[in-house]
Amino acid sequence: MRKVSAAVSLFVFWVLLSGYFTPFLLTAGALSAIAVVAVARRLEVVDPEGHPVDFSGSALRYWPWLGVEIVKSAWDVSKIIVHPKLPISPALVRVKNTQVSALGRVVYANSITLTPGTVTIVAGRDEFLVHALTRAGAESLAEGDMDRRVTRFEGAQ
Amino acid sequence: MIYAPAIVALLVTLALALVRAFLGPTLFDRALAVNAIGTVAMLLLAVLEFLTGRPEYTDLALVYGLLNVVGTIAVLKFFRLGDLGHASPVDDEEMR
Amino acid sequence: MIETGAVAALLAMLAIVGVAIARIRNLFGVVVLSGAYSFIMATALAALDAADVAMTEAAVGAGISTVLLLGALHLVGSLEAKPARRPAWPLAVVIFTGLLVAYGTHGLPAFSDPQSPIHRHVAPRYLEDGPRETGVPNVVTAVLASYRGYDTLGETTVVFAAGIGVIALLRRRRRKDGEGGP
Amino acid sequence: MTPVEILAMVLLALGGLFCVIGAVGLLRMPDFYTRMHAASVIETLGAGLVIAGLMLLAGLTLATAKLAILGLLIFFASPTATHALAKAAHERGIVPVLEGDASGDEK
Repeated sequence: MRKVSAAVSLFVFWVLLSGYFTPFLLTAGALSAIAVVAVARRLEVVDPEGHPVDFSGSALRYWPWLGVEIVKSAWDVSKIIVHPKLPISPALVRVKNTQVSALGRVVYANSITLTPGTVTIVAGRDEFLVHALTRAGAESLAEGDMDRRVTRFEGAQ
Repeated sequence: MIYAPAIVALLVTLALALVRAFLGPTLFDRALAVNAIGTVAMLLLAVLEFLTGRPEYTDLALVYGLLNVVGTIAVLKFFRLGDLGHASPVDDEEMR
Repeated sequence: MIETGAVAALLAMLAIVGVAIARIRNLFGVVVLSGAYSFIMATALAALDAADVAMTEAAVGAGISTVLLLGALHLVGSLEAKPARRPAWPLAVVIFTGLLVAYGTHGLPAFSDPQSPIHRHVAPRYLEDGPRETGVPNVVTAVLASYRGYDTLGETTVVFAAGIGVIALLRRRRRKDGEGGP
Repeated sequence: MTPVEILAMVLLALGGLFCVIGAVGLLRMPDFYTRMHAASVIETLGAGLVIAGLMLLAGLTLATAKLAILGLLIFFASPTATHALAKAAHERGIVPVLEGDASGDEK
């Protein structure tokens, strides 16, 4: 099932890149997609981690929220940069995470990194070492709103 | 006209990021600056393709994006492990 | 207009990066900066409408040569030796060659001049009949893979052989390392 | 210019502006870790707005789909690269300048 969905996504990607809809090229694309999946199967990379199709449903709910967070924090960081005094208060904090799966932790760590103002430096099993540009950013992360949302996202699969 | 402000801004970004790449002071600053340069070059490329009226060439920008990641990861992997293939830690004197 | 300006700005940045690469003594910095050079170069090429060359420059310059140069650095160490004497004579040669090349460009037809010889020989046929004769939508691919198919086959064979040679050489070195080391 | 073009131009210009802001931050910030935050402004808001502007101009075409993939690529790849940089710097013993340290005092 996962292989079929991987092959279909690869084929869609091929069509997007080529932009031609002649029978010959479409067949060539389909064969290439199947060949890639066959090779990937031998490499054993078509697993929940390499092609996490199960997540797409909950991702559609999580990403918009993450997008808003990114815009908000990017705006904050931009204000700090253009501020004449550069009011930064960098901090290294340890943030607890409650995800059970490795993929959930990856999503959380990457979400932290993706929002400007916070970067995951070391991603451990139960806690992350995070560098924050401002004390306020570190504190809002410690409140754990994003952590709860990622855990819910992870559990929704 | 539509693209002029964006192109000028991206060129300025490129120049500023280059300054950081020259100044360093550590390798990581340079790698960070070059990563940013890659992203900006990718955006600039996409905008330029629209400017020249061939929006379907955005594939090029995609290739850039992929290579940017590959390059950054290769530099960092090398810097951490001292080799691209297998893990063989090297002493710090050699790397500095 | 804005396109010309953008290309000029990109080329100016290229020149600055070139000088910086020549001046920086830390070779890691040089490798990283040459990656930046490739990205800017490829953007300039794309702005000049050479999409395929830009693609190659990005793939070779920013992708594989970064990896290869890093592999080379692993063998030689990361600090460039100080030059023994001031390179006045080589500098003169380089400047002279540069001027010669700049002078030579005056003999070339203007950029993208449709009347220049290179655009009037076989190019019109490739452009007009290529899709019909070969059935390949992309003109560059049609020329490389169909009109010059044997040429391309030879080139890929050479590149493939070179690749195998490099792999064979590196393999051998690594095994020796394993015997000597822990 | 049509309203769509004006909106696209505004988006593109704003994206460019945030890129410049990020690059200024790249220069102004005192140490490597803080510079990382500035660079991520370029990769999120700057890139996002530029791509959104271009998508608006392209309309419902293949180019829009490609731009969407480009956006997703940045979305997935940039945090990975940033994290790899941060981790490598951390392991190499680059110490971040923290709040308590002498401010603006860099090497």
